[in-house]
Amino acid sequence: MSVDLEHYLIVGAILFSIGLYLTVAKRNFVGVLMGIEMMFNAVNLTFIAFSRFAESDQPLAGHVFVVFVITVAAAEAATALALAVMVYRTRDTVNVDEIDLLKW
Amino acid sequence: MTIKSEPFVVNIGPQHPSTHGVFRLRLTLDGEKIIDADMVMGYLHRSMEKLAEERTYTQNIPFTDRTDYLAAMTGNLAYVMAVEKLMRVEVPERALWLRTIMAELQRIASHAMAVGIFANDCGAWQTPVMHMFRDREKILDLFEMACGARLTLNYMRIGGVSKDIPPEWMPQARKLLKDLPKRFEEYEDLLLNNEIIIARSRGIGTLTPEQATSYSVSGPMLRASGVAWDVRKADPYGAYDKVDFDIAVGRHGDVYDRFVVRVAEMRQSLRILEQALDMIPEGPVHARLGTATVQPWGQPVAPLAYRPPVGEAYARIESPRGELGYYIVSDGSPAPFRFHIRSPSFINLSPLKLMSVGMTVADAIVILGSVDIVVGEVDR
Amino acid sequence: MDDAGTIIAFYVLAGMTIGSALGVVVVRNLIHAVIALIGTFAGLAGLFVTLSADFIAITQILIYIGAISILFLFAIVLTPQSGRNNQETFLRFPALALSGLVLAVLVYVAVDTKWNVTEQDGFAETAGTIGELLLDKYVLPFEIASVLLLVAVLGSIVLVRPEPAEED
Amino acid sequence: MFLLKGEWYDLRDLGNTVGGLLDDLRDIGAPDWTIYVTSSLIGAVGILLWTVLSCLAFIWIERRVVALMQNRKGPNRVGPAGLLQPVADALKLLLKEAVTPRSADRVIFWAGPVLIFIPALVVFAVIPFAPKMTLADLNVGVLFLIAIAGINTPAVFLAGWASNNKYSMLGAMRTIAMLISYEIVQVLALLGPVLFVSSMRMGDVVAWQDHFNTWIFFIQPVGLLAFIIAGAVETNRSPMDISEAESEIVAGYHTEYGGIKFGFFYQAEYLAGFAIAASIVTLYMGGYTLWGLEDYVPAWLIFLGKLYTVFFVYIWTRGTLPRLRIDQLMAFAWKFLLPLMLINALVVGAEVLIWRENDIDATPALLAIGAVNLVFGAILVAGWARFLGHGTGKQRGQRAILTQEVGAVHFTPEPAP
Repeated sequence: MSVDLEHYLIVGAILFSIGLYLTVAKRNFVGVLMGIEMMFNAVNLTFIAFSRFAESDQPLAGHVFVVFVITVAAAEAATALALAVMVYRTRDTVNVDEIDLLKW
Repeated sequence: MTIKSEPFVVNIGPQHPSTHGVFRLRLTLDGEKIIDADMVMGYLHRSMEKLAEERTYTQNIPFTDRTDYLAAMTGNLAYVMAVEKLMRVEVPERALWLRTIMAELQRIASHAMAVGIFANDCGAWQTPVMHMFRDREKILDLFEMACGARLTLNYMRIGGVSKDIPPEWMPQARKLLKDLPKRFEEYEDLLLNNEIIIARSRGIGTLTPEQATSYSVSGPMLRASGVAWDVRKADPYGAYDKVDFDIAVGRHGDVYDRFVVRVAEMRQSLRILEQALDMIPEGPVHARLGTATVQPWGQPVAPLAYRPPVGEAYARIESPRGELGYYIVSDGSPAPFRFHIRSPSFINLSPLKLMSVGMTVADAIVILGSVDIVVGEVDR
Repeated sequence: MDDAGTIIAFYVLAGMTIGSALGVVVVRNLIHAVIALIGTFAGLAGLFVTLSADFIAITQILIYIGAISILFLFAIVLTPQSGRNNQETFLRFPALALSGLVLAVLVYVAVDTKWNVTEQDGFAETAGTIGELLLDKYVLPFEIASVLLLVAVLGSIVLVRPEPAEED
Repeated sequence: MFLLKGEWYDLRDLGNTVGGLLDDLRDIGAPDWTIYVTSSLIGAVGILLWTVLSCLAFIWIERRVVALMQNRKGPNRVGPAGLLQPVADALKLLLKEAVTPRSADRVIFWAGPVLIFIPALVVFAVIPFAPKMTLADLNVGVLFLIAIAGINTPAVFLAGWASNNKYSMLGAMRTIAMLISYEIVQVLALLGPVLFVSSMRMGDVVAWQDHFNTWIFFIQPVGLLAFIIAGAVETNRSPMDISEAESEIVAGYHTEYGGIKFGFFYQAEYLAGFAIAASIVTLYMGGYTLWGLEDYVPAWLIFLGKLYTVFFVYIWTRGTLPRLRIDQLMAFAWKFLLPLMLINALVVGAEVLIWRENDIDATPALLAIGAVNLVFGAILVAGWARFLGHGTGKQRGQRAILTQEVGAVHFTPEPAP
C-alpha cells in the first residue's frame, strides 16, 4: 500500500466537485464564495501533487503557480466580499436568487 | 444612495468596571462611533432628601457624608453652613479655619482619586491610582486623627466642628505638606506630559463656555472650559477670604483640561493649606448654642435637637466636584421641612450626551471619567 | 511514499479535508460553515506537507486560515439581517448532478491516465527555489500579481467606502 | 567539562539526553516511526510542561512586580511569599462551574479557548531552546511563526462571536483589526533578519548571529522596536490591550468565559507572550548563545534567561503605560510603522546586496551596517514622526492658567486637527 499521485488527484477532484456544488447551489453569496475558494484549493492540491510526482525538469514551477493562485484567490476574496457587503447595504440581502435586478 | 448601518446598543453599566458606581450609560453605536447616549440613573437612590425630613438637624449630618462619599468633609460643610445661616449662628474663628483646612485636605484627597481613576479609565493598569491612594491614605490618616473616621467623617457640627484637632495633628500635617509637592511634581511629569494620555484626552469631550454655563456645569469642569468661576472666590466662606490662592482655568474645555485643572487645583489647595496652618488662631471650636457648649475633649453637651426659626436658607460651597449647595426650609420644628441638595455630580453629568456623541466608546469612558462623578451624589 | 507514517497521514488529512468540505455543504449556520472551511484549509495544508511543499503549506495557513477565513467571517457579520442560513436554492439537484458528473470525469481521468511519474524523493527545500523562480523566470507574473493585489485593495476600499455626505 | 560534549549526560543541552535515548531505541531495533513519535512526544510534553510551569511562575512574578510598582504587596498569603497563589488560582478556576450563556453558540463557545490555546503552544515547535533542543527546525521557521500567529485571528473572532455578547463582539472586532494590521508590520520587520541570514530556519538565524558574533538587534534596532510593538499588540499587552480593555469593554472577547475556559484564555495570553519573547530572543538577540558562555552554562538556561528578560519588559510596560485608542493604534500601524518597515526592508536589502556583491570583510561590513542602520533608523523615526505632526506642540503637556479674576473667560477653541 502506498500513496500515489492518483490519491491526491482524487482528493482534489472530490474537493473540486464539492466546491462546484456549493457555487451552483448555495443561496447565500458568502456560501457561493466558499465554494469558489474550495475549487481554488482543489486546483492548488493538484498543482502541488503534479509538482511532486510528475517528471519535469523544473519541478518547482507548480509551486510558483500555486503562489499565484493564492494571490489571485486572496484578491478575489477581498473584492467579492466587499461586493457582498455593498450589495447587502443597498438591497438588505445577500441571497443570490434575490439579487436579480441587474442593477441597484 | 444611502448606506444603511445597524445601530448597535451597548449598555455600559450598571455593572461595569468604569462607571464609578452603579450608573448606566446606554450607548447607541455605529461601529465604534457613538450616535446616541442615554444616561440611566437611580440605581443608588436612597431617598436621602426625604429621609432627612424625619430627622433632626444634627442627625442629618451623617447623611451628608454619604452623598459624596469621596468628599465627606465638604458635604458636611455645606450642610452645616446652610443650617447656621438658618439659625444665624456665629461660628468661632478657629472652627472656620479648621473647616477650611479640612475642606482643602478633602479636595486634595478627592482630586487625587479623580486623577488616578481618570488615568485608569485611559487604560493605565492601576498604577496611577495606587500612587494616588498613597497620598490619599495619608490625608485620611489626618482625618482619622481629627475625628476618628476615615471615609464617612461626620466632623462638622452646627456651630463649629465636633472636636478640636489633637496636638500631634499639626506636625503630621506639616510633614505631609512638605512631602506632597515632590510627589505632585512626579505625577505631573508622569501624567501631564504622558503622550498617550494627551493623545487620548486632548480634543475629546469639548464643552465651550456657553455650553458649560447653559448646562449649569460647575467646578473643575466649568473651569476647564475657561470660565474662572470658583465659589471660594466668588462667594467666600470659611476662611477663604483670608488666604491667597489662584483659580486654575483650562484652555479648550476638553478632557485633558479637566485633568490639568484638577492637578493644578491640588497645588492651589496645598498653597491654601500652608497659609492656613500658619494662620489658624487658638480658641473655641464650637459656638455657644442655647445653653450648651461643646467642649473640645469634654462631655458632648450640644443639644441634639435645635429648633431654628421659620425660614429658608441656601448655602453653597466649592466641593471638589463643583458647586455644592444645600437648601433647607424650616417650619420651626426640630426636623427640616425641606432638605434639598444641589449636587454637582448630577448636574455635571447632564452634558454627557452632548460631549460623547460623535466620539468612540473608548472616548465615552474617558469623558465619563473626566466628569468625576460620585454616584452616591448623583442619585442621593 | 509508502512508509506507514505518510500513508496514515494522507488518509487522516484527506478525510479531514473532505469531511470538513462536506461539512460546509451540510451545516446550516454560515459561521459553522466557515469553521468547517477552516478545517478544509488546515487539512489541505497538511496534505501539502505530505507532498513536501512546506512553503506552500505555511502560505496556505497564513493566507487561507489567517486572512481569507477572516474575510468570510467579516462578510457574514457585516450582513447581519440577511439570515445566517446556508440553504440551497432550487438548483440543488441540478448542481448535485453537475458536480457528480464532474467528479466522475475527473476521477476517471485521474485513474485512467498513465501519468509520467518520477521516482524522485520529496524536495529538501522549496522556499529558496520558489523565491529564485519568482524573481527570475516568473518575474513578470510576479509584478502583475502585485498590481492585481493593489487593484483589489483599492477596489474593495472604494466599494465599501461610505459615500461622502451630500451637501444640500 | 568539554569532555562531556555530546554525551547523553551532558545536560548543557537536553537534546543530548533525548538523542541518547533515541539511539538506544534504534539499537534495540525499533522501527523508524517509533523513534519519530518518541522524540516528538518528548518534545511536545517537555514544551507543555515548561510553558505551564513558566506561566505559573510568571503569574506570580507579574503580580508581585506590578504590585511593587504600585506600592502594594501583591499576593503574599498562599504558601511562602504567596508562591502558591497561582496554583490556588488555577485550582479555583478548575473547580468553578463551567457556565455557558443560554444564547451562546455552544459548540464554538467551547471550541474558542481550545482554538486560542493551540497556536500559542504550537509556535514553540520551531524555537531552538538549545542547539539540539528544537522540536522541528523547519526551513520556513520564520514564516511558520507568523502563520501560526495568524491562526489566532479566527480563534479570537469565533470566541467573541460565540459568546453573543456585545462587549465580546466589540473586543473581537478590535482584535481582528489590530492583529491583521500588525501582522503586516511583523512580517516586514522579520524581513530584516531573514535578509541578513538568507534563511528562514530559526537554527540558521542563531548560527549566523553566533558566527558573526553579533546580535541582529545591533544591526536592526528599528526592526526590533517594531517587532516588540507588534508583539505587544499580538499578546494584548498594555498599551495595546485594546481588545480586552478592562475599563471599556470589560474583558473583550472573553467577557463571557468563566472557570477553566477563562483559564485557557489567561494561559494562552501568557503563552503568546512567551512565544513573542522567544521569537525576539531567537531572531534578534542571539538565541541560546551568549558569546561563548553557552559552552559552560546550559544553553537552554541562557535562552530562558533572555526570554524571561524580554518578557519582563512587557510586564514593565503593562505596569506603566495607559492604553491607546483603537483608531490611534491602527493609525500608528499604517501611517508610522508600515512605511518605516518598508523603507527598512529596502535599506537592509541594499546593504546585504552591497555586502555580498563586493565581498567585504564581515567585521567592517557589520560595523558599518550597524552604524548606518542606527543613524538611519533614528533619523527615519524622528523625521517620520515630525512629518506626521509629532513634536509640533500638540503632544506637549500644558499647565492650567492661574488667575485671580473671578468670572473671566479664558477659552480658545481647539484648533482643528
